[in-house]
Amino acid sequence: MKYRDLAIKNANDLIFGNTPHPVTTKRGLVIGGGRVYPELNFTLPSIEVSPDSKEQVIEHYRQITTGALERAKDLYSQGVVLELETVIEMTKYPDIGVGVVKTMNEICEEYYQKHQLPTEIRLTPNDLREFDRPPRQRTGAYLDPMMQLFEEGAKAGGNLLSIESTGGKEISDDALMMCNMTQFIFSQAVLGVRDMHFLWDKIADVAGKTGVLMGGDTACGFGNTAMVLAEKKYIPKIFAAVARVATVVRTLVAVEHGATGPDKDCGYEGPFLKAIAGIPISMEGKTAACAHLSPVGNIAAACCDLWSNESVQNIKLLAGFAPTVYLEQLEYDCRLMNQAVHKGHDACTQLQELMVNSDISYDPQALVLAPESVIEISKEIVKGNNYIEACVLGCLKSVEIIDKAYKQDKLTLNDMELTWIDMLRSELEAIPFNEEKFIDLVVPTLDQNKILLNEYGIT
Amino acid sequence: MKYRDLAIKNANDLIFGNTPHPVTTKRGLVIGGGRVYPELNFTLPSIEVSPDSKEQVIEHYRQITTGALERAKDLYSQGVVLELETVIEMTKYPDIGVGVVKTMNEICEEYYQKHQLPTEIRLTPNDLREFDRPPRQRTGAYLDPMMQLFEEGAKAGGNLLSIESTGGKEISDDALMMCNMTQFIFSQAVLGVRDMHFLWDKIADVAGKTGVLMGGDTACGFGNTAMVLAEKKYIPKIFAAVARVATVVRTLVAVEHGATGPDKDCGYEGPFLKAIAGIPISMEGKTAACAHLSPVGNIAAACCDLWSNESVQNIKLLAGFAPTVYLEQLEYDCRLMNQAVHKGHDACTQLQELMVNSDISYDPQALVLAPESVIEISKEIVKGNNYIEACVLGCLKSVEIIDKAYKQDKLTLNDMELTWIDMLRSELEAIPFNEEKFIDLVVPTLDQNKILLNEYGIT
Amino acid sequence: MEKIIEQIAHCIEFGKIDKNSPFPPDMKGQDGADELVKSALDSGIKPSEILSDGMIAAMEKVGNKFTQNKIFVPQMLMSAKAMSKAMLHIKPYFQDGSVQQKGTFVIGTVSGDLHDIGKNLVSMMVEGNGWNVVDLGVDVSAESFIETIKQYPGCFVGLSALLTTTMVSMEKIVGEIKAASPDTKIIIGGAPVNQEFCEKISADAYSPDPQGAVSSLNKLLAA
Amino acid sequence: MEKIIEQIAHCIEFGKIDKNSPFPPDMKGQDGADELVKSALDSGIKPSEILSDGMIAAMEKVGNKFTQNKIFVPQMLMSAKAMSKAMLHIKPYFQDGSVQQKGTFVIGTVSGDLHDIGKNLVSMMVEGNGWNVVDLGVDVSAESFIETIKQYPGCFVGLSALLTTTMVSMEKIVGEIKAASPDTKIIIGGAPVNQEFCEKISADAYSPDPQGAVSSLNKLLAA
Ligand code: B12
Ligand code: B12
Repeated sequence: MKYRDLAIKNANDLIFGNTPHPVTTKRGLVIGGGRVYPELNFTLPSIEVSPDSKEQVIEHYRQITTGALERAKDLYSQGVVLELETVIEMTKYPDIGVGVVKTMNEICEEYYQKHQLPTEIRLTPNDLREFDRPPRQRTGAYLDPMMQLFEEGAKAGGNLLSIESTGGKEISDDALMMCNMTQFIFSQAVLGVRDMHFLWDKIADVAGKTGVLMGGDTACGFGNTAMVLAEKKYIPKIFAAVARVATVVRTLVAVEHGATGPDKDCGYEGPFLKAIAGIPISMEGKTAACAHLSPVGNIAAACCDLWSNESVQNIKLLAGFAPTVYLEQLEYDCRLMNQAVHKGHDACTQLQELMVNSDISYDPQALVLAPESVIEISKEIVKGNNYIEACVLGCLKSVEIIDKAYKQDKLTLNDMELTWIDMLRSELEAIPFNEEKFIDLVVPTLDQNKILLNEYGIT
Repeated sequence: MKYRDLAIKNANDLIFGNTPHPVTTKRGLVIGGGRVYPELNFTLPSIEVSPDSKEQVIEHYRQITTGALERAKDLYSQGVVLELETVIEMTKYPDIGVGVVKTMNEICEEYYQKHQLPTEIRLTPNDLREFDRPPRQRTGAYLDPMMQLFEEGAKAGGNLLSIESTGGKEISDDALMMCNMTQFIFSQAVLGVRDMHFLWDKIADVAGKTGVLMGGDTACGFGNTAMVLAEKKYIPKIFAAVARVATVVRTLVAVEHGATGPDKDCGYEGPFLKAIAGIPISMEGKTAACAHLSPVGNIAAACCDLWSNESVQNIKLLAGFAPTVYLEQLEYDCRLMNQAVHKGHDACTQLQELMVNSDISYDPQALVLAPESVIEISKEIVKGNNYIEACVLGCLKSVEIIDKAYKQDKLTLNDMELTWIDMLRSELEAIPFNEEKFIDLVVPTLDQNKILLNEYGIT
Repeated sequence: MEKIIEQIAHCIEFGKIDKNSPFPPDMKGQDGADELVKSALDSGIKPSEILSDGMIAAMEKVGNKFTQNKIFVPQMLMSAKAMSKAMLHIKPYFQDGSVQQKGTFVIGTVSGDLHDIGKNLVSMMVEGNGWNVVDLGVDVSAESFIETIKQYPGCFVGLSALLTTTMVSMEKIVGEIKAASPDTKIIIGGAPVNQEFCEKISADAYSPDPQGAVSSLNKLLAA
Repeated sequence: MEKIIEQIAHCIEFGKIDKNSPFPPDMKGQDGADELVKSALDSGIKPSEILSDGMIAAMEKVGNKFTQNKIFVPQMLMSAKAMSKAMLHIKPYFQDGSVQQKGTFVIGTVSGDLHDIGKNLVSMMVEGNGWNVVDLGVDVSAESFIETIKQYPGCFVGLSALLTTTMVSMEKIVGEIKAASPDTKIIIGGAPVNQEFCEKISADAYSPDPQGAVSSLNKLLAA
């Protein structure tokens, strides 16, 4: 644990559009430096991706990029981040992924030259390693093409490197379904953290070699999986809220390895990272409804520096292609926030208050994202002497916040949810902070066919 | 011209969520009485609509309604308006349209009984009469099924009657393309007004008989056509802005015939109607990007009472069906506004200021929708001794507002746009207020094959 | 190139229809496309040369300016009107074969659909590019298309649809036209339509805009 | 109904696996599904009766509660575990024919797709409803499905896909299975899939959730 103090100590300073350590990109976006930009995400419609269909794939991304940037220009946008999150085959055959980056980058450059529209590409290779079952995080054959895409893609114009890495997922999936918090924390603070160290070391190498920025990681496969399951009423919202907090430490490891942000959108560790490390972050909420329904639609924007739609297929809506439509929606959301930034800190605080109050009383997942909660929880996290302690302390604080809000009648919870407050608290309190002890406690409870511990350096 | 004074005289009082004459619906929504509700709009994906496919059509609407209301319930929504805007065959064979209303109403009732979620159906038969070319507004065969759908649909649960009526369209289309403001005003203040009197007399009969509310009309086929054309850069934005204002008087006629609101979303006469008559209004902006791109994404919300997405097909996005996705987006937009309403007038004004400033400097179409512009223009409108004078005075004022803002460097306009300020002013100044004279002036310039003047009572 | 041809081109490009037309203001009182074409013909210049080097070349410029958003529709329409007026003088030479039209383009909005603004733009641009255009209007049935195709052997067909529901009509009409006249090339357009849909319903080309319609037609013609 | 069968149903419904299992807290130390099924069999109650009236009936209740959002997944999983444990005692009677399983359900996530949370839920619910379930895991190829179908003649197949890109694999796999074994009934699911797509790729049924999968299977079985 490198961070032992907060970069932002006061909830009032945890606000959209500004952060202590803004990031300036090649084409001049200043992220976190006084303006919120849209981050557009998109994916292919239902088509086959293979080396044979490379041209067709590239054509889709060409059309997406042109449509979005043309609209951004017409809306007088001050800048846009485009995230290229690859699908499997684009990583497996890095040549496809690189081809897409290249094409997108040409279009970005054209709009920059011709219309002074500054844009940047976030390159997010999907974490292929999970394709082996059990996953082989370090020794599997999938690591190579993935790292190749990072490197070649960075050279081709992918100026912000990110990933949703999956270390620990082979344990977390079942842990979520069984609502087993002990195992979930093991997947994050032990497996996740170890894998993050391994992986971000490599990504830092690539970034150093190619001179691009490291955006960051996100626990999408963990925190957002929990949220989606809770949204389907499969698991308690309280469990999902605490699980969300449990993901922070593993994502923080990327920052320890030099990631400067903007952190990625699709987990919500961002606000905690911003509080702890002062880096700019990307967030997604109501305008990502295209990708998943959400209980944190407005509050998610409370301290964002980029505002994203998470993902939308390239299909036609009445107005035009869906990515263009979502670019417009994001742009207007950003305009509103930027008007407040322009007016000054008070205006920002007032708008933020509306965003926060909009959601916090309905769902504990929203509550833990309120700037005050984020600061309180982050303070606990940096107290931890190791990742496990940091993780558990953060989780315990979030249980406390939820409990208190419920008792003060500030949070709606039904009876099915309620019983989980005490259950979670006692489960968390039983977790040993010593890593070896924790391993000894949890490993015997795991299905040994599902995990290769030596892939995490555990012997 | 019934209205000779404004219901809201002060721009500061023209605000979202509240209006002098709120409307209470059967299931207890109080529209314009201290809360903004979402108004969800939707349409069929690409399927054939005919008496044979009635069941399939109804099934789509069943799924749309259930998906949206289930989500509304989960988001703790305080109420939703669902607009059923029929497509041609559903009006031509009113039986289909009525079947859909009935099914939707059953689901609404179920959610009301089981979950206390109050919802209301706005029934908007499409104006079939334009199917005759030239249209036969009064004597055509299409009038009957359309009025039948109004009546049977009202009985089946369509509690808010609305229409986007098309009187004058046979003239306005070409007038827009040729940027002929004289003809466009003729299409609105003469043909439109006359047709509105004819049609809303009939709708008022139906509403009286069936005991439902009259929402209102909208000049979608005029104002929004102009906007879409301007957005495509086919006609000047200035022309579209002034054309937008020119539509107000014809839509006001519905109110004169007893429409209480909420006025319909897809033209932007709403703010003017709210200022003049104090009725609640529905508006659409950024979250209607699914239906059309827009230069008024945020400002459109400045004084809305319902907030709509205009239209989205029932197709699948990653999160689920598009209408459910848009319900969520609207709901969060409304939550934000309602937080401000809850906090008080100042909070509303502050949020409104952000919405307004977000858009007004980029586009004259946004500028004319700013509350201050709306009040100024409305004041001119109610000065008119007849509809033509009212219309022209309103348009002249909007030209003046645009001119002034440009000269004060508050509005961006390129050279291609600029020349239109003077051209429009002199064209407007040449229009005679006397209806007979105006008819004599314009009729000879019209293509006589396109219009039957006696269908408007002009002999 | 003859001076007068350049002048004709200028009139078409800027929408100077005839001596009396008020646009563009800076040419007030001067001869327009109407007068200039007439005197060019009188002075013995080949009608085909006037048409291609003067008129069509100018319309192509107009089309490009429009595509690049350098002019608005009314300006384009003015050019189209100048073109039509001038064309009246050229028409007689079609009969005697000294001027060739590219072909006939039959266009209409499909049954159930009344949107015609987009279709009108397309038909004007195509006409301006030297095609004979037969506009069947809106809400046009398959039979009506098939009838018209019989009257203009070798013609090309354009279908427009703006409603997702009438995309179904479009599919049907393409099917029926192809059944009745397999060699007829069909080009489709309208906001909800796209390349994929074009392939799905086996139409021959799709274009998102009028300028694209012109190039597609030229391509199909060459093929 | 025998008292003990009611008790078995209770244990399954509330996830009481065996005497040692800590859930539900209020049954601590009491016999669970494991012990009770054993003693029921010992006392001569017909295994088919235990299975259908006790165990499957309880699982149906669980399924309904889950569908109505009255319990969370972990509770359902506890019930599924109690069911599995109890099933061990019933299994021997399958061989001798005194108890019949509904059939075999082969399920997997299609090639290229690693999402398995949804598929796992489906397989557990189907198993709990008296089916023999063969779970092939994720990233499963057509060959692997076809191989397995050969091993379980008359089996039903379930395909899951969560990515729009792997919907293409799903279509292919359905095609190949149908080519190799035309009578095999295929049921599909996963977030991006819907009824329309099901019809398009000629699968036999689609369901949006596990409970629906069970009813679809029962319907296909009856057909
Ligand atoms: C104007 C308009 C109308 C006017 C039509 C006026 C007219 N004479 O055309 C009126 C008011 C009458 C109208 C009516 C209706 N409309 Co309308 N309308 C529009 C609007 C606002 C603009 C369309 C337009 O003119 N665009 C400008 C032109 C220039 O663009 P374009 O048509 O796309 O054409 C361009 C290209 O597509 C291409 N192109 C077009 N045709 C062709 C053909 C070929 C061969 C080629 C190559 C290219 C090509 O080139 C053109 C130039 O670039 C759109 C909104 C929108 N976002 O588009 C809705 C819209 C199309 N309408 C819609 C609807 C629902 C209707 C109604 C059913 C409403 C109702 N309930 O009454 C009725 C249906 C009437 C009918 N039967 O057709 C929906 C369609 C939704 C759906 N389910 O499909 C839309 C998208 C609005 C919305 N967001 O809900 N409408
Ligand atoms: C969890 C998750 C993951 C986890 C998967 C963990 C696991 N072991 O399954 C991880 C992180 C690994 C992951 C990876 C990826 N994911 Co993912 N993931 C999700 C997420 C958040 C939740 C999915 C889930 O489990 N839902 C809960 C379950 C219970 O629901 P369900 O799967 O729909 O199943 C239900 C029904 O569909 C049905 N059902 C399911 N199967 C079947 C089968 C039958 C026969 C029947 C009858 C019914 C049925 O019953 C189930 C219970 O009700 C979704 C987001 C979302 N909105 O769904 C994205 C999502 C599916 N993933 C997505 C993407 C893009 C990916 C990646 C490509 C990301 C990347 N770039 O790396 C990779 C791909 C990996 C791969 N090759 O498959 C996208 C898909 C977009 C697209 N283009 O299609 C989504 C939609 C996220 C998004 N909004 O962008 N993902």
